[in-house]
Amino acid sequence: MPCGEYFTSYVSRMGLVRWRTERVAFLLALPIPFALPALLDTGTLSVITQIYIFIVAVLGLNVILGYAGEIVLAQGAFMAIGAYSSARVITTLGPGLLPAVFVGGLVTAVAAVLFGLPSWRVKGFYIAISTLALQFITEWFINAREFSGIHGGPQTTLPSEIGLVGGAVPISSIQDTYYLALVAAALFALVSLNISRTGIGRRFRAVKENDLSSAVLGIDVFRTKLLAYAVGGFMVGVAGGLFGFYIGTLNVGQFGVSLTLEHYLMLLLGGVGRVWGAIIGVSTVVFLQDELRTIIQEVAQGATALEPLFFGAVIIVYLALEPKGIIAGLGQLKEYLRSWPYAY
Amino acid sequence: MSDVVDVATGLEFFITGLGKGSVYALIAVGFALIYKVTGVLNFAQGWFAALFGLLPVVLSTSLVVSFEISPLVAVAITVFAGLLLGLVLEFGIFRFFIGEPVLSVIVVTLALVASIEGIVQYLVGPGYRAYPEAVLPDWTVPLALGVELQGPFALAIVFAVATVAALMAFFRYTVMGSILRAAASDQQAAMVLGVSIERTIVVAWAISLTITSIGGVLFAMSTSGWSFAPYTNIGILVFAAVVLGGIDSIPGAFIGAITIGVIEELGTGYLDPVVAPGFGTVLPMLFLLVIILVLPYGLFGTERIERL
Amino acid sequence: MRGAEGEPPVVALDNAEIVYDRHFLAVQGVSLEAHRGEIVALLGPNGAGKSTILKMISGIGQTERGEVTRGSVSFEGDDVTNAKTTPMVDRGVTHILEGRRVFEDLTVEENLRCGLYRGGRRLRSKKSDYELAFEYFPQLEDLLDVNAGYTSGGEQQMLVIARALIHRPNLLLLDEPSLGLAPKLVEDIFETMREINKNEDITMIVADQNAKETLEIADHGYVLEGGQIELSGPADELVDREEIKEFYLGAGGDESQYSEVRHYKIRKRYN
Amino acid sequence: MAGTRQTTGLRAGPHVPPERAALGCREVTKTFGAITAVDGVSIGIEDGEWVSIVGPNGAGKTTLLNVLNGFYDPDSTDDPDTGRIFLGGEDVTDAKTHDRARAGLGRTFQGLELYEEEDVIENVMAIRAVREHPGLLSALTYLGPGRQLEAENMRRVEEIIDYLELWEHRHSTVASLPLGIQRRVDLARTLALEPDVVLLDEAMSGLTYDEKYDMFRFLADLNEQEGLTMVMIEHDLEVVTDVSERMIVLHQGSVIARGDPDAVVADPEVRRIYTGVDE
Repeated sequence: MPCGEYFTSYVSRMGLVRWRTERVAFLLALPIPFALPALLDTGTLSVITQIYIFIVAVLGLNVILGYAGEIVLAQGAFMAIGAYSSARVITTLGPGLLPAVFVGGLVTAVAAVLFGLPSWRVKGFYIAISTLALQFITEWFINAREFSGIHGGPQTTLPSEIGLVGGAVPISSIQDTYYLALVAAALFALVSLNISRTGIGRRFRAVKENDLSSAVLGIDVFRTKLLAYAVGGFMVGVAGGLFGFYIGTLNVGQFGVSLTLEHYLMLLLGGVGRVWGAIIGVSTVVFLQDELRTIIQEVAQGATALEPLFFGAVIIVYLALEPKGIIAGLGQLKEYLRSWPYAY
Repeated sequence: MSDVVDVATGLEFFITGLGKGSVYALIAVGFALIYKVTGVLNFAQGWFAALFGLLPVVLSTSLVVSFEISPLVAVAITVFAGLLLGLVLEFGIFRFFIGEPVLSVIVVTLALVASIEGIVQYLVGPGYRAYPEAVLPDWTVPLALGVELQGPFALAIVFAVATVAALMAFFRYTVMGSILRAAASDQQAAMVLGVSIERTIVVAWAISLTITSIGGVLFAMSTSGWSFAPYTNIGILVFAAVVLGGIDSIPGAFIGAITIGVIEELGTGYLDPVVAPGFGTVLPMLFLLVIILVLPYGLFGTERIERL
Repeated sequence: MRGAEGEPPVVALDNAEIVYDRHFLAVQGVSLEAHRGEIVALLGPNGAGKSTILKMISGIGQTERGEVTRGSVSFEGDDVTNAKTTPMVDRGVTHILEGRRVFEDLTVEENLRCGLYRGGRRLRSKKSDYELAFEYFPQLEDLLDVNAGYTSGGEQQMLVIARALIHRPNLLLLDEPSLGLAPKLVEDIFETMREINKNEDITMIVADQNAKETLEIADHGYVLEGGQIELSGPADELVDREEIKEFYLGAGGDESQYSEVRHYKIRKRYN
Repeated sequence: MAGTRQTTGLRAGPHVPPERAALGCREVTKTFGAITAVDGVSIGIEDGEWVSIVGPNGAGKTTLLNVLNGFYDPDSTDDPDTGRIFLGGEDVTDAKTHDRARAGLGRTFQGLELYEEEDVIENVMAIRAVREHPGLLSALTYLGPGRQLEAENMRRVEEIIDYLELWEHRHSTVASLPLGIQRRVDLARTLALEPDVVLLDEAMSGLTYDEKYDMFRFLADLNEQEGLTMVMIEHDLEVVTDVSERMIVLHQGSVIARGDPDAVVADPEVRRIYTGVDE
């Protein structure tokens, strides 16, 4: 830790950017994401946009799984609910993208709370499996044309140009979407950090670490869990709405269990419960998938179907080496360097 | 007259449900066994079943490489492959995750899901593959009102009942059974009694995947061929079955699976036309959610008294 | 009872240094010996390294990323530094872990049954399987069908000792057997341990907070502090040492000091 | 203590009527299947008192605490006057565990039950957040009153940490701390609730003399200066007789003796069951 700097108040000690070096690094790094559209081709830009959107989604998952410790296997369903409800708002009411995405987030938050009701009685794996059941039900519901009146049909195409609010500030190019996603990712990263350093996040973690003693010491466990579902669900729903606009045409297949798996991999690979873990995890996985696709295509044409196999293998090997995720690995490296050259 | 037909239809739905449920039971028992002994929630269970269901096709036809092994031998090899894969998984993967956080292990099984999907897509794609005639049973078991029980389902019922009975006896009466449960309850305390955790996990995976392979093959037989999508459904239905029975109970998994099978079949038969296609498969899930709220530990799970 | 002349000690640590997770130094330069038929007491405050030493002897410490980085551990004359648990168990080392680790979902009988395996083989003896256990802990016979998780703390402690007993060890490592037990029970259990030690010829190393009771049954004692041995000697001598009395009974010697607390008001630092 | 105590026999009823006690229960029973853990127990703890509960293992001491703080529901009875629990004069039998905690009932745990992966500050802050926490919006944005409140909570928590002499461990992960410190963190956590009554479930178990002495220093101070009511499960009879004002002996789920600690300890029945010293 740097010497010579002292905190003069609790507020400054609890700040996010506490040290001078951190402050300088932050200011220097700040312009980089904003400069990227000028430097990169649209393909790469599109990949990074997807990363931003998934960061929002995985941060939402992190609130439920990483903070509150609820193993919810309905990430795909949450994204779908967010995407379809904001699409429905856009196609029927046309209030602009932001209000629509906001409504999508709210609808998802409500759904997530409903999904979380079983946590009244059960926990752990029972929650995992009951939410998986709800994933299954959601997919079936959206796929059923009989309910098109509610969800607007299993395949919905969104207009390629939408105003941000009403007709104002039209969003159409990938650059526009990029900036929108960037702002969303930064905003929700900040919100996540705020949750984690305030009483809300502390109660989430308390419930995750020891729900029994938490209840005895005054934490309303059920309500705390539902709050996590609501906040996390909202974030995932917003990500769903943005993702819907990003891909243009909604298809239930994109919101299946495999999306849940993917987001779990991202979060676990990065480091559960850590905002930077989510960000690093999403970036690593998306780039890894992209790279794998390219490499496989170069090495063996037609073997692209094997991509998931290699993807799975890479993850297993990584977790075998560093089961707590990249962030923990970096932490250990830091610890090692700090005490180097002494072993302990 | 129409009454008799209706009763017959109902009975047929019920019997088919029973048969399907028994297939699910084999896969569900494999899942419950792994959970009971190693504490791993194997989310890849349904996908393993798919892999095993496909294996006889690969082995006995010239689908990928020209094996042209006699179909019956191919089925035997598949079951043996189940045992072998159990060993490989333990030695190759799960051994490295002993004592690691549960979530990491869950992700490993999720990664296995991805891997299996990759292999299957590479080998055959999502399409339907007919099973070799020679392994499909051409007999049925006649029941009342002209309803017949298909051969594969009859086999599934026999296998499932035998497996569950054998496993229950194993856990109840043998020292090895007690040791497996002890290792699940407290690894360190078991280790200082000389229990090799590695060995218990090998045993669990080998038994589990052997049972799963039988289930995977019988399911393909019951539809006279193999295709991927139904197995992913099974993968999820099996979770419902296990939770319904109480996640750590072997007989619970069995009865849960039978219940799920029957509900699914009756739902498909009677409610699909009324609500929307596919409602029958969703019905067991709705049933599961109700059960979880009413009976948090499933029908047979051990209720834990929380202690402080 | 005492090991014959020239016979190597059952367990000997020679200048051992134990490190957790490659960076946390738990025990430093500890040498101790336990001879055949002895009860050795390991005393000292929490975090002094008592459990760590037991865990490195039984090998279970490796599952917690512990490692003997310097010095050596020997068992019956052979070097077993950093040996794994299974071979140590095969050689007759049974470890009773801290915190009454019964298998909660199993019945008492099934718990005992788990003690019947050693070295991959079922143990056979002239007596019936659990007779040895009931000899010392007759209460357990009535509890055979009860789930171990539902038994009381005292019964659980008896169960883990009985389970270890039918495992037929040469060396029994006991970690905090008296933790959270009522005084009468502590007395009973320690007495039973002494009997077992005498009758069954089992060498024991007992790490316990309860210095008085432990030294009463022990032959030899070691006092650890901060990962190092501060004091050692025959148990009957240690009992009378001022340092021990002071450490466990407070500066005034025999009389307890807690009553002072009632009249002692600490200076408020804040508020 | 006020001199209102009635001198009664060791087998008499509660010292204070439960419904008027700081914490009390009337004829509470708790069974688990065939096992009766607590059998018709009535107690009444006076405000500011320090009471010890002793008894052999399996006597139902921890279960009694768990019933008192609502972790277990007592068995329901037909008689509306029995099976009731009172906190500060209110009937709280139907109140949830967390509501009783907020109403001023703190608790430490035999098995610690700390948030092991978090550091000491986080452990205490988590429970502090039960007492005072900003609204959702304020917390998400970390603006305005939310920020001030967090800083204020942090100040209070630092005070508790200072008070219990935990400075050097503030940023240590709880799992890595020795038992003596962990027990103190457990106490710190419950103090963050600002309770009126604290249930101490073997808060000294496994501690060395010095650690016990320290713990008592803190508890005695809290009891005398802050008027905190203490209900303590403890096996060490020296501790019990030295510090507590009254003692309750449980055996097989029932109260077999209660009253002045020295008198209770001298009771032959208690000696036979509990201490094992025959005279």
